[in-house]
Amino acid sequence: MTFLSGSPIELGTLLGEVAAPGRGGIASFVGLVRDHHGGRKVSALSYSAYEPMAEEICGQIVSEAETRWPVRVALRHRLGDLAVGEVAVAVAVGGDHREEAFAACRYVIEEVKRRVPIWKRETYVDGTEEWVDPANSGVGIGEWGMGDVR
Amino acid sequence: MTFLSGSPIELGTLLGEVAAPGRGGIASFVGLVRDHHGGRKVSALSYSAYEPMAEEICGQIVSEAETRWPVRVALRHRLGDLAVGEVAVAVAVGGDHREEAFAACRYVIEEVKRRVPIWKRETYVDGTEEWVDPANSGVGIGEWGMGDVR
Amino acid sequence: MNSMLTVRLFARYAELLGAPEVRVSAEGIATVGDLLARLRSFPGAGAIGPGTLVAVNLRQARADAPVSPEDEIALLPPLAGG
Amino acid sequence: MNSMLTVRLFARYAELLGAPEVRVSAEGIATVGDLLARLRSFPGAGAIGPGTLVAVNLRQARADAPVSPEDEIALLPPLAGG
Repeated sequence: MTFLSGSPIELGTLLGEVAAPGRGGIASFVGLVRDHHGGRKVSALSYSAYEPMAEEICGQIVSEAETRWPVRVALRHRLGDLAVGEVAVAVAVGGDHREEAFAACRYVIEEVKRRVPIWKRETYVDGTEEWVDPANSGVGIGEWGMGDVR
Repeated sequence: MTFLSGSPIELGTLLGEVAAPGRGGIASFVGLVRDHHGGRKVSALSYSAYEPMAEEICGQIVSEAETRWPVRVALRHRLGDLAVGEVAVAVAVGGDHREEAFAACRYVIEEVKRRVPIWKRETYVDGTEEWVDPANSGVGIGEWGMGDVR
Repeated sequence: MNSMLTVRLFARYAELLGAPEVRVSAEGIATVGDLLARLRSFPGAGAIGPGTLVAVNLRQARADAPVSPEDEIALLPPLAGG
Repeated sequence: MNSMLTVRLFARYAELLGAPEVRVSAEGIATVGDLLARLRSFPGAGAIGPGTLVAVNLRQARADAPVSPEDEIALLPPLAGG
């Protein structure tokens, strides 16, 4: 697996992948497991994926960003059981100009959330569990599929 | 010194300062010493500062970002002699929403470059040295002083 | 010969249908839309709503995209990565 | 009594004027603009251009801001942090 990871993600590893003597800056983003969601207290969560497709789509998103901007992108998404505070997803983008690095970093994280087949099951402190549907959290996936369709 | 650092900057330290169980994401930026500038090959550089004022302005910028967005900001700028590839400046912004974290991160790095009294002396591979003037690099500081003036 | 389509299921849908994949007769199913209509008639599959995504050979497919027994087909609940 | 203003110098300006600070008679100097005009008359100070920044008590000051011997005054070349 290139983009999916069953073990903890270290942002430092991604920084090393995109740093180079000619690149002046690295913009990065890490998404962390929060202790609350939709007003409920979260104790843990588990990510699962349609792995071959998730790898494929992650690769496409990275290629799109590296084509659109003169940058180098590293991306990792965690799978399996995560505790509150752990890194769920990390993106690092190295470039010569910070504007481009920031723009590409934003693009990658937005597209990952929109297009990569990954699901999240949350466990709450009261012991209940639930599959998370971003549409029910006001995030919306209405526009999914306007881009990369068959 | 809070924001200025005479020793190498570790982004991981800054991430730790802004992470919290309630914050869903951390946007960050690291500026690295490049091996070239204005068409010349850089071998090393040295940062110096008007230290009390630089600390003061860094503190103001962090406060401004934390007032404007619901985020927590960590900021560090290196002083002294740096080799190519070393971290010159690092910003980490933890927030509940990634839009706000990215916006605040951009704000802080732009304002640091615009307002903090720090200077850079570059050494080139041919042995010459020069104070860097961003105005001569097409970056411009024309608008400096429109904000925080006495 | 009664050829079959194999449909992989994930997350909530695997739970709803009680299996990681289902096999469906290919008879009368030419497109993704036909397949979705058939799957919605299964017990427990009422929750396969209009927001459901179908992937054919690792790419998202529209309702009018063709499907055949050779394709790798997957039914994807609303995504929640990141 | 001939009171003096102390002006801290940094980076290129410290090099140009050959010292980390200079002392200037306060006579005839009421504002930052007056001070800049006086400093530009010093040997080697021709490069103190229109983009020069002056800080008074750790804050950037406009040309019409007052200066007095009690103030911490600094002459800042174009900034190059980050």
